[in-house]
Amino acid sequence: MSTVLEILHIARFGLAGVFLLGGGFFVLAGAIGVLRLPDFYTRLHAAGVTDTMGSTLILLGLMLIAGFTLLSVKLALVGLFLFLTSPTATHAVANAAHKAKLKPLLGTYRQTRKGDNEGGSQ
Amino acid sequence: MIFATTLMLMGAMTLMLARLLRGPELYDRVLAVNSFGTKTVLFLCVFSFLIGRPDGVDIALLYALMNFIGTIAILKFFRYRALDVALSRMPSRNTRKKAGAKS
Amino acid sequence: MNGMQFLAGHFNYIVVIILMMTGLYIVISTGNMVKKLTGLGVFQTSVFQLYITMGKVTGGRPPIVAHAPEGAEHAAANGGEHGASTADTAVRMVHDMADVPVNGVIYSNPIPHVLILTGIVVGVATLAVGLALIVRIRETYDSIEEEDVEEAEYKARKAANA
Amino acid sequence: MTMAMALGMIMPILTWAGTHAPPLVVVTPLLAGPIAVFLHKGRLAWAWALAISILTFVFVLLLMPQVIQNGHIAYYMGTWVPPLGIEYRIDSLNLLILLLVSAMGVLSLVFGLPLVENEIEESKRGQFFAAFLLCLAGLLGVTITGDAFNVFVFLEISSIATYVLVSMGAERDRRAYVAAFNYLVMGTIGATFFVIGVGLLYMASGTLNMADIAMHIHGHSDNRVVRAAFAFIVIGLGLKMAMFPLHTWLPSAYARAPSMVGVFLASTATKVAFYAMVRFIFSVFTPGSPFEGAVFDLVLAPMAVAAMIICSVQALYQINIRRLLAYSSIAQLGYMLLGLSMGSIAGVAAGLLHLFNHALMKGALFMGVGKASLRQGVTNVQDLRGLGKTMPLTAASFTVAGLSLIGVPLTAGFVSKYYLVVAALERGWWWAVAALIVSSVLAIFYIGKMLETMYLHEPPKITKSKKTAPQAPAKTSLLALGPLMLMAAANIYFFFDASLPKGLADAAAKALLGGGAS
Amino acid sequence: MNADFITPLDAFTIIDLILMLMLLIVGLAIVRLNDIFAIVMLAGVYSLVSALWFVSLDAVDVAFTEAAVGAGISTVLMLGAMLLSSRTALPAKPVRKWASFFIVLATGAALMYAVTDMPSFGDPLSAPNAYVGLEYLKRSLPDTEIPNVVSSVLASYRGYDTLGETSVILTAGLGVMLILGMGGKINGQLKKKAIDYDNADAQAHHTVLRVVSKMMIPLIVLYGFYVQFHGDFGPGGGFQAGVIIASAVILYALIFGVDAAKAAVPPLVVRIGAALGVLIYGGTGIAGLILGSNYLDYNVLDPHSAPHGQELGIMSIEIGVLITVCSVMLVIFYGFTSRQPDITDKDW
Repeated sequence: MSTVLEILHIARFGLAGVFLLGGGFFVLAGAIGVLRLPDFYTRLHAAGVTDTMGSTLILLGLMLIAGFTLLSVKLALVGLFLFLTSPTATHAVANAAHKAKLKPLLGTYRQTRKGDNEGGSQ
Repeated sequence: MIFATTLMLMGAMTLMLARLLRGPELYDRVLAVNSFGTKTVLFLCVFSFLIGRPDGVDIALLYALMNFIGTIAILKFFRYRALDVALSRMPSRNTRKKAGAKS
Repeated sequence: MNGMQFLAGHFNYIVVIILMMTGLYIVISTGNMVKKLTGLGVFQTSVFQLYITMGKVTGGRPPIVAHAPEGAEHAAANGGEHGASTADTAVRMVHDMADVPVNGVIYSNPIPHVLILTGIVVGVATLAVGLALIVRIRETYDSIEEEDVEEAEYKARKAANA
Repeated sequence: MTMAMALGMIMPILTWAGTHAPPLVVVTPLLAGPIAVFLHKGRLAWAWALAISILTFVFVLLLMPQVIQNGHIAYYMGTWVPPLGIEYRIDSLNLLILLLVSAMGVLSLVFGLPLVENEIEESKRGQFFAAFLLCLAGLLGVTITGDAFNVFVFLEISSIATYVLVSMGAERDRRAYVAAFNYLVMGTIGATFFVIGVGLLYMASGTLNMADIAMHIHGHSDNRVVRAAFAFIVIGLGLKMAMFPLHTWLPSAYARAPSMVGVFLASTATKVAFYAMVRFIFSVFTPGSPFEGAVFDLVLAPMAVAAMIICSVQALYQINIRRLLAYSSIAQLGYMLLGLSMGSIAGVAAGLLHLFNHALMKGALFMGVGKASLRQGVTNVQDLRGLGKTMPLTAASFTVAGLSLIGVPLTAGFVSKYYLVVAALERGWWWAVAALIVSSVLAIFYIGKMLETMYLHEPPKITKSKKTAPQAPAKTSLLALGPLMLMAAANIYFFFDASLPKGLADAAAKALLGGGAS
Repeated sequence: MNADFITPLDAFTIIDLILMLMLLIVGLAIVRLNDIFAIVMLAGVYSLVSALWFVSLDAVDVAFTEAAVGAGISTVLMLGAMLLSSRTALPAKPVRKWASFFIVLATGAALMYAVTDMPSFGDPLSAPNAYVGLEYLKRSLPDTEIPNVVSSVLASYRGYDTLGETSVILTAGLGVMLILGMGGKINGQLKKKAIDYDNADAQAHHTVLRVVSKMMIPLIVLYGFYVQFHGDFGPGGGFQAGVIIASAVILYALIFGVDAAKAAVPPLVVRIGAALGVLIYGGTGIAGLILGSNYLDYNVLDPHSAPHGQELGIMSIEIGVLITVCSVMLVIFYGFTSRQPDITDKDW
């Protein structure tokens, strides 16, 4: 029985390492994407997607290291807040840019709905 | 391992900084600031593990909120040129009553 | 203490001084009032960084003392005067601090943190009053550039004399 | 019997108040400020502010016997021993300034009612008096504290309150906002330089208590950190006290402020910053060391002389009266700085005496202008014409204060200038004496210009069309006349019996230079 | 000043170096850019990165405040003020550039001159770290039973400084009230609406934003109170909690409009709160006075055990600070959003 616990114990740190590095990789990829992509909307896409993925992976990794302590609860709370706010913020940025008639590089700028002069809600 | 992640996050933050400085469009800058904030939150969590003190996570939690509020303020500022207009109307009591009466 | 060790020891101060001077430069050189206040913010924040780098102790931890004082006796009478004049308390303190910091754990110096908490709040208070003034200046002169304001004043004075 | 019982009841309160007077001097106005925010009805807020400032003055008077008796008082906040806690240390130097600031607070409040009712709209008077009380608390806090960082905190309270009070003048003159903004930027740069200085001192000594710092850096006056700290504190406080090259914010700030604020600030704000510089230079740093000596002779003395001459010349060309008086304030500050830079007991005593007398002169002059503006809407020098006939008493007091500014014998100004000359000759600074004389001659010109328009010109015909200032009700204008006459009388009284200010100034100078940080 | 301490270089110095590099980049960028919006954003980033640096320098409380106040509230305030002004600053005139460059060079030289005698970084035997600082670390626990030495020094040993600081905030709140007023009439007539809110766009229901912030706001207020009462054990205290709770109300105002926020937290309550906090703080001090000891002495608050008295005193002043800071931040926000001159497109 104790060997299973030991294996789990060692595996825990190994798994945490994998999560952390994976998360780090995603965040770095997103950052490079934001820098190199030509147009606002593509950058937004790069930042939004990788942020959420990267943050979940990194926070999971840290929670594995922290184990069942108050610290993990705080990390979970940070994860929850990031999970709630960062997509919302990205949505809000996209909405505002769209309303400010920012033209995407490819494709045409089209109102979301016929006859709605300012572009309506979602 | 944690140290490697910290370095990666710092690299990502510097890239975001580059986008913030170069960003031709205004909204590129908004995007850069917002994602710089999220990456700082992650950096704070990982860094507080690196130095072995649990307090950095509190600050990360705080800045996750502040970053959201800042971005909403920026967007409202550019979208409506006013901070005090209601972004979305809460259905006031009489509309709810009307809706209630109708359904 | 050769050049490299000196540099390693004092590099923080040099960077903080450069940041301070950048902040001061922004405040003095710009004519735009909002940029002036931002420069003031940068200047004050870098002064706070000078204070905090002073207080860091190598290998120290944030000054949150662990609850159980393992055995280190505390001669402090609770809260009352020591009776000793400030002169020899200073000598006693410097003497016995070298060996065992607080119950075996090294902590960073808490005083700069206390001072800077006050400094940050004072900085925000000044920023708020400055921005309120900018709002009113903008309403009266329709611009927040010092040149436009001086121009408007010059015209008003000329009109008054004419 | 009731007398004994009453006395029995009062005595414990008096002794309790006596021992706890140091914090109460600052805390009463500090806590009265927030209460004043709610008193909307105009006169109620004014009455509350007046009562509080009189109470503060009483607390300062309670301090006097203790300081004169045993040299200095030390009061530990929260009973923590000094290097740990904050300590209030009062000796004859800050007692003199405390007396001055609280007395001017009471006088400007008594004087200010008609002016406030004339210039500040009804809804904002409660908050105006709250800001005034907080400014008073801040100035008293800077004067009384013995802790280096505490000086910065209370300096900020008084500065922010002053920026707000100056910007309140915008109802009368729209340029008040710009003046307040420039004052804010220059003041914050000054305060931040001061914080850098205190930080460097802390880096060199390890404590924040002034007496403790002095003890720790006594031997290290060649240490570069201590020298840099000295330079930054002198520049920071120089900005706050409008020392010559850093004075550009003061004229427009005092000219645009509401007249009651002008009266209070002209006689106290820069004086408190000057006190802080004297306290730091003489109590914390060692005045004897070569570096400080060099700074005295090469920096402070030339700045003082430059201030005396250049600002007096600028005062000549001013049209707006308050700007003229503001420039002459900077010139008079040059006198005090000259006294300080001599570094001798006689010099510092003369500088402090001039500080006391200047508060009387400038307070009376600003009151005179405020009183006249009630009747005739005075902003420029020409508006003063015919004041001799229309308001004889105000004109008389204004003349007495003007003569005292010039330093004509029979007035207090002469006394302090005389001691300054004596101290300068003792130091062998003949060029300082020459500057004193030139500056006094220039003062004769710009004061003479005002007196001449007052007495020799015809009063403006009060034509219906010209929008004259609303006639202040007779009762309050009498109320305003009282302090003005009192100040003018003080200008004369302190010529004959200068024992009180002179005694305190000499005791302060001896305490500073004689025993160092005794 | 013992000169023989050599600062060891380890893994953390690399992180410090990168943070310093970022600070320098942001500082120089603020100097060169003239687009005010970018400057405001860079100022927020600057104080955020310096908050990170404070964390690595073991100043956790300061990092907390700097992140909450410097990066959060200042950005919203700057936006509030910037809203009413043009978007690009005029470049500085060359003569002024050179003049300020020389002034800055002189001040910098004075500071560099002093660097040589400064104790090296992290030296435990340097004057500041070996004298009163260490005495606080030793005495704080037995005296006040509060682990977070910064909170105990802030509130009890140097409590008078914090009273001064709370009065600074009150003065600033008072100033903004006097200069801008808190809404309602501007010289007689109700505020002109910059945009008539009835057009189709304003009816847009940002359901996503509304739902998310409805979930977030109670959590933020709860977190604020956690920070307030957790202040004795970890980073936190009256200031940070006040700012967090104020930012929760500001978020509510941003989403549901300032009028809804004014209905929830009326300006009168906010004005009373600003004054009340300072009175609570001063009152605790006077309580010590009345119970026979010096001003701001908490030992006498509980006759049985002095440390408990200290805890009681520190708790009550932190609450006073919380009320004042929260109310003043709202006073300032109401003040900025109450002024609403219409912005011509020229500026936009």
